[in-house]
Amino acid sequence: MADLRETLRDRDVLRSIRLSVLTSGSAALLSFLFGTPFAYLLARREFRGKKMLESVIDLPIMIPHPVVGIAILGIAGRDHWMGKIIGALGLRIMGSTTGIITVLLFVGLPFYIDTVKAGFEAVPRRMETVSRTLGASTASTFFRVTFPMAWRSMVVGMILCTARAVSEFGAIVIVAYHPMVAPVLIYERFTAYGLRYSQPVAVWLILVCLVLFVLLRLFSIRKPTDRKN
Amino acid sequence: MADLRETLRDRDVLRSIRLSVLTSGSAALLSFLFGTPFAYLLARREFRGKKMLESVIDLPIMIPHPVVGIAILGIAGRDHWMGKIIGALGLRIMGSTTGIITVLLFVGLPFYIDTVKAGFEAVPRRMETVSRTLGASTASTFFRVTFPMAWRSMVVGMILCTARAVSEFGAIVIVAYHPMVAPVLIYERFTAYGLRYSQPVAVWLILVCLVLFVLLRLFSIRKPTDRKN
Amino acid sequence: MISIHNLHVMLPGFSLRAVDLHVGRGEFFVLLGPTGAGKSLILESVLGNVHVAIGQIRVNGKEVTRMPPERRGIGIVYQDQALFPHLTVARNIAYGIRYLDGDREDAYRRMDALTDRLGLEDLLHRSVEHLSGGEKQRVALARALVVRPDVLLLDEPLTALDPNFRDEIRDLLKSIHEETGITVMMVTHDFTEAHYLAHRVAVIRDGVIEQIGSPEDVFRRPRTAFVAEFVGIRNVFEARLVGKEAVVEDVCFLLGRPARDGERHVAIRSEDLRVLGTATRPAGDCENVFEAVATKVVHKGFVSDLFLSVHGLPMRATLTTRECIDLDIREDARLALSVDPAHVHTF
Amino acid sequence: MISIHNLHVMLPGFSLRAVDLHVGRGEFFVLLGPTGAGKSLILESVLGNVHVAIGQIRVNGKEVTRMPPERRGIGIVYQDQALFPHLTVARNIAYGIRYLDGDREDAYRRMDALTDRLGLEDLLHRSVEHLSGGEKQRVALARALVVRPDVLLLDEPLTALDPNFRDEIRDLLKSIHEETGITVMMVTHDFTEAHYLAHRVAVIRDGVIEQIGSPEDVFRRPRTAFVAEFVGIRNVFEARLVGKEAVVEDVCFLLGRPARDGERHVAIRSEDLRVLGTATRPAGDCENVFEAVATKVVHKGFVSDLFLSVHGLPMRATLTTRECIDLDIREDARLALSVDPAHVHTF
Repeated sequence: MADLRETLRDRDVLRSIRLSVLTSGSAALLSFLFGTPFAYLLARREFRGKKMLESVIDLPIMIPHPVVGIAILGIAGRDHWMGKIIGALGLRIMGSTTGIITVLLFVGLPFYIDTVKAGFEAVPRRMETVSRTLGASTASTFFRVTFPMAWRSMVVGMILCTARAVSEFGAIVIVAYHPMVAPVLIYERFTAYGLRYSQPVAVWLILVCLVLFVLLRLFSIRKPTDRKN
Repeated sequence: MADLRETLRDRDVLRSIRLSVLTSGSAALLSFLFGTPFAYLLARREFRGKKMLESVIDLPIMIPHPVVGIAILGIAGRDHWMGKIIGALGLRIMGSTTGIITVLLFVGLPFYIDTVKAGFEAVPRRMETVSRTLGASTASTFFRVTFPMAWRSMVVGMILCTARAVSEFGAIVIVAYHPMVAPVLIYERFTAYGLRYSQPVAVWLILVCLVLFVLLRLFSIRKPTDRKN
Repeated sequence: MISIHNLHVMLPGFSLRAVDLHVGRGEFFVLLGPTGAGKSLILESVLGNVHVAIGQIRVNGKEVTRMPPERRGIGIVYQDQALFPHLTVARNIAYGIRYLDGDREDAYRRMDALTDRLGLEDLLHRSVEHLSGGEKQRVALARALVVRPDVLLLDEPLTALDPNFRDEIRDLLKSIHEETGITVMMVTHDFTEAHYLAHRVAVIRDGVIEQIGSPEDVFRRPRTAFVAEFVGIRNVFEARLVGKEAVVEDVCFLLGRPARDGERHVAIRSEDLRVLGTATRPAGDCENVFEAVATKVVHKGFVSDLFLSVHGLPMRATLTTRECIDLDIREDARLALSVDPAHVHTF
Repeated sequence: MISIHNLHVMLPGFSLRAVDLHVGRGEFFVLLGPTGAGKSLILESVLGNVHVAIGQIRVNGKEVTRMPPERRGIGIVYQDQALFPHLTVARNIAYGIRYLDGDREDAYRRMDALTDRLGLEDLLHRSVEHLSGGEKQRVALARALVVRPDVLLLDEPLTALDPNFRDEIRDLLKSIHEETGITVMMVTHDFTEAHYLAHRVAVIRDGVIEQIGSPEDVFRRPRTAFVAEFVGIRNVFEARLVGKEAVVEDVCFLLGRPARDGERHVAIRSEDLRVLGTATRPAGDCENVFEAVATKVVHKGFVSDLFLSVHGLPMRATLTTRECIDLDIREDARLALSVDPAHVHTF
């Protein structure tokens, strides 16, 4: 316990946890912005190559994290056309907060899209049809029917995305050892000073995860299904 | 391409990929053995603290991987009663294959249990009731009705578990830097020699993941739902 | 034979309270009630799928309340058939044979006879997935019967079927019951099915049995307003009952027998109202001939509904459309109406 | 007014082929057919939810084939109501008002009138979740009508309701249609509903329209064996037709008019068979009086089914139970049977 309190006075620990939370939150926000229309498209439209696209989205869940980091560095490198665009925009991936957020978006977005897609699919199409026949355009229908019925899944998706991002280590350690997010700090403490010194930081990070976890449970509680007779 | 072929002649690479596949496969097998009855229990029985238990199972998905590694080392340490048991059994966690499998089981089991639980839940209880009324015991019913209808989800669960395990890095790097699994090797090559030297290994590991991914898609294809009129 | 004694089942938000039922050997018994009344819950209790808080259940004299389903000697056919999708029709039907004591040969002979009887010979090697609803229901029936259960439970076996299969399966249930003499307990929300099939019915509402009796009894002599309306009696009124008279607003009905103490309702089936003709007859105070005005006439194929106002009291009569046309009954027509005092039911 | 011209819709495993339909202004039109026949697909085409491969759809003269649903002037009520669960009853009903051109005040007055008419005043501030099926259906109806669509589509609006609500909503649909004079196109698989509600019906099978006509017409004069059986004609036979005679096995039916070329079936409704009594009358060769043996008598409440053998030909008659008892018809009784030549339908 004394260890825990002392750790809180450690500036590096506080800074790394803050950075973890901020970058993860940013990734969740970006997921919301880019992922929502995409999830809607996947839930409502049929098109050629849809199965393929869904597979590609799920891919980051299965790729080893250091490989993810290496892939991102490869793409953002000077030899790659995307790297050139990124460079021209004045952005730096390697060893920067931008880089961390990019990594976290990459690993977190699939969780967001899968969750929100399921949320949209749970809104019966008939509701949207009814709304359309009553005069609402596609956009009005989205905001007056689909969104109010699916927003919960967006919150859940953002929490999942944040949680996944907070716990990311393998990809970040490749792309940006510094600035140091909490998992990297824990790793450094472990390798430099051993198990004992890494544990207090680990406990604090777990507490952050637990808060997210409780939020998740609160929002994803299903209504008790009606008794079937 | 030349890089890729050359990498294949590298004994360390081959050994690390083989170790990755073997340890991940073992974790999947152990998940099948321990996870299946557990998933059945969660799908079919109501009991006090079930919600709590489900939360605990999902927890490893959200905890940062280095923290997972630190937790496992903490528990397996000589100060902890579980560590004493493990020691008395002659098992070593730190820096051993046993340690790697333990870590992979820890991170992979939740995926297996979640998938198989959903698989069991998709078998209508009425089928089991009918089987019972026809004279079959609980065990016969499981093997003649529930298993044939749910085995697909077990295959999917094992593939998911393997895929998750193959891609694990953050927890393994804490518990067992040696013997070296593929993601750790990639990380080492990256830190020691830079991006170029880590990429060929990364590509080989991705190929392993892709095979798993294709298997997953093959087994989790849903039957086309009947047209609703 | 099924005996249910003082059965209590508690679920979150719903409970069965003090259910007492006795189904005799070879009887076709129907549990009747609206959706959510708890009839399926009684079935599940007999099956052994729910925790029985208080009470006993006996099947053929054997107490089964705490027994696992496989030892109760019960067969079940569900609304959705619950056929095993990974087995062929033949393997579905033969599923229970291996658990039988005694001669297997015999069981397989019985299976052959059953598949013949149910017209399933040509389907035996088919997958169950692409069968029609009626075929599925026959397979489910064969599967349940081949192990010769003491008791057969049917959970809304006709509800999910297309109307043309419904009649076929209903007739089949009746004849199979007659041929095998098996004890049957069926759940349905459709009174016509019950009327056609049952020896006795129990009407259930909110977990409590409101009335048990022969279909004719429940149909003719409901004991509560709920039962009366449930069995399709359109004319149910609160009344003042004195001696052999029942007074509803300005109308006085003559009864077949003196009213009993505590009775406060009259119920008259719409088909028991006879239209004597369009000529008006002066209605004496209490001779069960009434002057009525037709407010609406609805032809529904073979039968027609006639909405009437009898001295301001809204009533409804059912006639054949033929009668309706022969008597030239139209809206606003003045009619003479009569009802046999024996058909004025009080409760 | 809805015109559908040469409509083709292709889905994987199913297609609508060359559907032509015209629903007149103010007409109540019913699409009738078994599950999977494609009737709902026609509805979805009118709504604009499926890709129309070939063909045109017009609503009130306006070509809408490629228009988005919100510009078609169509209202829809679904079987499952599809009420917006996050809105109160009032907000559900008022949902479409903001998209109306013209006077909003007027729309809100109309909404008040509608909620009064449909008995929803007391529910306005309730959540839609705990309403009964009948209440939900009335809310869905109000929601669709408040924006005054040119055309109202009803997708099996009675199917999911409990039987007691079913009659209520059916009557309501009829009277609302009469009061508003709106054009209605309804989908159902229940012929009785169609018979009660429709001006005209179209019978659909496997994506193709088999017959269009008044319910009476389809009921009395089906044009195919499928339609005949679908509308509940129990006696449908292949026959040799010569002049005013139809010969089925050993039985010869006299027709009301000479048979037309190409006709090969006779159909007789079971309720058109009249039982003259249990005394046997010698049956002349072709005078439509037959000698019959009752093989089974089934009482079903108000009506009874009589299974007959007419010189070996299995037939079925429907009588009122009263008649059945008055004539003392039992199994194996010998009967004299007649049928009006005008009721012997050929096709």
